[in-house]
Amino acid sequence: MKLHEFQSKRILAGFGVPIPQGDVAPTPAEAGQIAQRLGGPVVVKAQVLVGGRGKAGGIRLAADAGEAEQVASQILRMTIKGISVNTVLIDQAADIREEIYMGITLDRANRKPAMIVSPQGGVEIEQVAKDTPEQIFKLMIDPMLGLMDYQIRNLAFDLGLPRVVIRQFTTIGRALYRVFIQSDDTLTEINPLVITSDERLLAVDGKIVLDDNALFRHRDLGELRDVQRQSEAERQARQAGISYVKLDGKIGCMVNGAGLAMATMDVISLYGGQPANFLDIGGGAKADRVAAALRIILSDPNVKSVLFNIFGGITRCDEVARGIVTALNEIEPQVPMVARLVGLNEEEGQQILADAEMATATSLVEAAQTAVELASG
Amino acid sequence: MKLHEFQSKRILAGFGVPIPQGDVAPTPAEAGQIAQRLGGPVVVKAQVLVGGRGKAGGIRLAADAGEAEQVASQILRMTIKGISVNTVLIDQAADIREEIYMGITLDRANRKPAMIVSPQGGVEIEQVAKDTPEQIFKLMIDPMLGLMDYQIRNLAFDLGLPRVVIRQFTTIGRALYRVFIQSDDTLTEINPLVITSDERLLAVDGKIVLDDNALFRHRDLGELRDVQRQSEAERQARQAGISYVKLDGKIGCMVNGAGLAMATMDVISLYGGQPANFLDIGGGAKADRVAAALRIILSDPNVKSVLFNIFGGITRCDEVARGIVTALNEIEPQVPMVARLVGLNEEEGQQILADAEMATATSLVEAAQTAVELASG
Amino acid sequence: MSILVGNGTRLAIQGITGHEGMFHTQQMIEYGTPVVAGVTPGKGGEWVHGVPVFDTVREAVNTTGANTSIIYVPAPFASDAIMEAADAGIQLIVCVTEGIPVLDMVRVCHFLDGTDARLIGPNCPGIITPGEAKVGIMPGHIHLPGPVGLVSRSGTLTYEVVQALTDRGLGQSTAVGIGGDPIIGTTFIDMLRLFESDPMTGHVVLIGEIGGSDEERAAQFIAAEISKPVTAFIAGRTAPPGQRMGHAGAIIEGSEGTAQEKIATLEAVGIGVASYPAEVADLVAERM
Amino acid sequence: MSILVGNGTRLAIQGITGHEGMFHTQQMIEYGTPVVAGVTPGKGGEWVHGVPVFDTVREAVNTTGANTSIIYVPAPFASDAIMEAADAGIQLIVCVTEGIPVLDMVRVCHFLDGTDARLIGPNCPGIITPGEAKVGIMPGHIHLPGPVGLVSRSGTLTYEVVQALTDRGLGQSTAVGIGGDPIIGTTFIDMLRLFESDPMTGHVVLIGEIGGSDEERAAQFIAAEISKPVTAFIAGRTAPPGQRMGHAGAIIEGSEGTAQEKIATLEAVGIGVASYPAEVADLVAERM
Repeated sequence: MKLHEFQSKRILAGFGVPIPQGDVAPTPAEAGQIAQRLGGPVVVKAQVLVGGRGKAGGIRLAADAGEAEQVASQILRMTIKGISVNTVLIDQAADIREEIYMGITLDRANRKPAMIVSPQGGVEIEQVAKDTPEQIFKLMIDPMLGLMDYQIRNLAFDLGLPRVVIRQFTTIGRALYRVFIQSDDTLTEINPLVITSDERLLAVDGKIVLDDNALFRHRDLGELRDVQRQSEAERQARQAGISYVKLDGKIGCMVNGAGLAMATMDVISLYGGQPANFLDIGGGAKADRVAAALRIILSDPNVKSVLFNIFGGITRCDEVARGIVTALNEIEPQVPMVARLVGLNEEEGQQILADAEMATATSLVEAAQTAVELASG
Repeated sequence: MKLHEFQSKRILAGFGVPIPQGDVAPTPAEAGQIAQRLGGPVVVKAQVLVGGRGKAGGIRLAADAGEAEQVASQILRMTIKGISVNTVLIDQAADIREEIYMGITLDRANRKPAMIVSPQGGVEIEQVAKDTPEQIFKLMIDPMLGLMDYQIRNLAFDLGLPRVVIRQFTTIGRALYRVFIQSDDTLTEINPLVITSDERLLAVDGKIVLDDNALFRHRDLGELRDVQRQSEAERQARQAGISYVKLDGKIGCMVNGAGLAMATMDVISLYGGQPANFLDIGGGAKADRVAAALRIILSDPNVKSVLFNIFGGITRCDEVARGIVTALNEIEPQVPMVARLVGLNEEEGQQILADAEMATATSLVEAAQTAVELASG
Repeated sequence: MSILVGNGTRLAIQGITGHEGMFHTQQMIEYGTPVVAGVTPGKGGEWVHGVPVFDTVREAVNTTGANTSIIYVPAPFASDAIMEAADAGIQLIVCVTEGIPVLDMVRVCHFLDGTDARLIGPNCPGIITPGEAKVGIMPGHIHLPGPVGLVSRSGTLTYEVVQALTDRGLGQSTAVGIGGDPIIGTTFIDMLRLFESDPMTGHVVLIGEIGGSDEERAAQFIAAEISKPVTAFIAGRTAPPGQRMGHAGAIIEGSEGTAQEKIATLEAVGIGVASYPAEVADLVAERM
Repeated sequence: MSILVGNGTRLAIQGITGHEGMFHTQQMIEYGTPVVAGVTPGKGGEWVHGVPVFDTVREAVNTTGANTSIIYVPAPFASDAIMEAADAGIQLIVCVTEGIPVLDMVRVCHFLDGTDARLIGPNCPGIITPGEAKVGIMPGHIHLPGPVGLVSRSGTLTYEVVQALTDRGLGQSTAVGIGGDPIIGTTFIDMLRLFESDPMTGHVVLIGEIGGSDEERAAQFIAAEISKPVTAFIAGRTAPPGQRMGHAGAIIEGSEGTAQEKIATLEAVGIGVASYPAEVADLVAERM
């Protein structure tokens, strides 16, 4: 779960990381009032959970409160990568001398958190890693011992930081790790961490990605979820415990199991179609979940056909089929569908679906081919 | 640094350990008011930092507020092991079915914290360990991984606890470890942890000993020090950075180095004397520290002679001697003294002391013998 | 004997009194797995499907000689259950539980490094040696004893491949789901090493998916150390970057963890990569 | 060569720019110790008594080949300094600092278990090989080269015994103060093992004090493994229970850690225990 910049920075500040003075506003007028209160030039920043805000014009400088209000009114009308901007952050503008990068993430291969720093701040770190890997300094953290001050100091000297900021850098590094651990993050990032012309460090932008699996022990953080900005489909999926990712194709799919769901998408693509979504309905396939999943899939107007791929395993296929039929009766979908059921009693299950006038298939390839045909028909 | 029972229990409660309702009072009247507020029978407990309060009559039951006030007035007049009782804790009386012990301490040999539990609560755990070692269950805690729930559960089943309290026991064990780590304790103890007749666990008595070396990161805990109950000598020693422990003998001693100070006490004893104190003045031996140490030693009216044993090492003995003379001139002590100085320029140093009419010795044995003679003379 | 589970398995079921634990206990017993104990703290003394329940794994091990455990414990308590099993001397721990916080798994893996225990999972279907023992939640009936060793990050996708193999008469020596989380106990490389030294395994099937770089490391390991033929399938060619595809570990981060990269790396060392699940069986058959 | 420090020592001084660090740097250089580097974060590029100062131990090691370090860093930062030294490849770390929180030392010891580094201290006077090198704060001039290996939990008490030995013409191979804290890096047993295998050491002197049970364990170890004669002194026969006697580790807890118990255990395995410090020299002389 990604947090907004202003949420991330507030958390960082709570652990002692210096951030610019600022506040969020949902309207241009409030943005202007905040700028007035802050005094001097400010930065107006769109709060949207997608990358590339800057390039899209979602981050702009304003010399005074009047200009801040004007700029905010423009940004609040923007849509960035399909997401409409509902809130702006007004931050006191920093007098920037240098921009560095500091982040902590999980290194899967080493099964440890890793701290990454770079003198190339303010740009995407993946790009720096690709273009100038020698500008990336990476430190494995022993998860049991934690991050040691000397390790952060070593990174500071790797970066060739001015002496006067090294103590601040160590304090910030320590705080970043505490945030990472205490809020169960998968990414905790300050980018850029700037050195101001009066030699202070300041976290001008921050990003926190929480581990969804750990939200049960962070009710407060879970509540930061940006419900407003979620699509209705995402909201419903989360509520029903269904994994759903919207894509751009025409073929909706409902699968049990994440790996099989991806493979189903791949096979659709292999046979010339394009999946409209990833959807894993999880174990079993009760009628109510099938119905919820179907509603979510069909809420996408691009969907022209739907493929059910259920590997029953231990579940009996006739039960699954009855669940599907119940859901179909409830929803009465207008798009054609094809189902492939495998598992105990699969013939019986397919018969039930055929009786409900649904196309059936015995193999995934056959089902995918049918779905592609149905979508283009 | 030992904390009082009420301080320890408040800290434990802050981490979620259930404690009886109660409050502290410096006067019988206030004790009565607390008992009134609590309702029902209460326990009135002397708050002194010595063991054996119970045997000394410092813990008594009172049926109601009137009796509480009366009992408090008796306890507040008591002196337990030389410490006068200034405060009582009034706790709601618990309906006790069983008393168990739970404590965490540092296992020096294994360099790890260890959790110790026993079904024999309410008595000194050292006594239980001596008399019925099979009633002691000890668990080493990996300091990097921390205490795991299953380990606490295993202890619960070792103790044969009733099932209904096992979850509470686990929660309390987890809290106890958090207190131990987060307040840098050398001992965190609940004794007894009682099972009430309605099957709740309750920490009826608690004890926390803080690591003095870690107080720099726990200003709040350092402030819990019971300044009132400290002797003036202890207070001065702490302020001057001098290690001082009052003993019962007649020969005061001032030594540089803890090991040498203990050895000096031992040699005094070997030659028939009894040390009046342990005192380590630390490195160097500047006049002001010598003066402070001398004042502390002489504040004990039992002191009949004083032995200086300074191994100069790198420090020059003439400097040390001049420091001692300056201190003597300032204080003008009325008891006889003997000094033994070793190190660079030791003859010169001894001459300076001899000129100040102080007895000198070249060996520790000689100095001790002289001090013993002086004290009995 | 086949690897990891078989006739020598003595299985303890952690979380046996829960809904899922009870159901799969019955399934595993029906398959013939030697289930010797269940564990649920506070329910010691009860019985589930004829299996005695203990309060602690320690007690289950001491009483029944259990050497393997499977965990059906809710995510907040699962990491503790894993460590409890390892501490009690369990040699093979299968954790089915999905949704364990990743930092909990970091801690668990560090803990396990200091023990002899092997963890499979979490968030995995478990392990089966067809005809001998099933320690997991996979449908037993689709399996057939035979020479193909199978290792996978998925659940139903594995069943799909197993079904295709069985349909062609290609039986399995052992099939293992190692789990869909970013941090797991047993990796592809660990399993490849075991299959390499297992005389019952003649061919290895590796089923990967987007996220991380385990498949890439496996490819290098296969090139260097594995003499047996390997066939692979990688799910997620059409997955978009930055989105979690169901499994916590199935996410393309930046340009890392794409199916394309994994497939290219596997093919570069000569491993056949199927374009759809059932094709795995064709590729295996070609090389048998 | 003698043990731990000698002509092969290349010493880095952590905290060289502090008052104590500066003073002892000069003392150690005067004694002939090869001091090659100082470390104070933020002061790299400065010089102290002709010794170059670096910002990090890593840089000091890379530039000067330092293999030993001594730490004069305030207690809140000392544990970090120890780990920094070990991480940078320093083989022998002497920590003089007093007052390090005991839980910090628990962490440090765990960290060091995973490295090749040896820690002496903290809260110790350091180590000297008379005539060769001094890595510590002890007065060099009282020492004399010779056959007696000395290990002690104290500072000035050690000097007292060294002085008595030297006065009798009994020189020292190496004298080590292992520190007065409850948790220390190198223990009596570690030092006994080194003295046993050191051809320059003919007799071992062990100076203990109240608190803990290191002396008792050392006694058992001596009985089992040490062929050289050992003489001991234990301070604190008159110390009361439950009171910390200066050193954080010098405390009798319950009935554990008394001098009487330690003396009895040592004598039980045939070790001569002196009744006052200078008597150590008499006992050693008797057995030479």
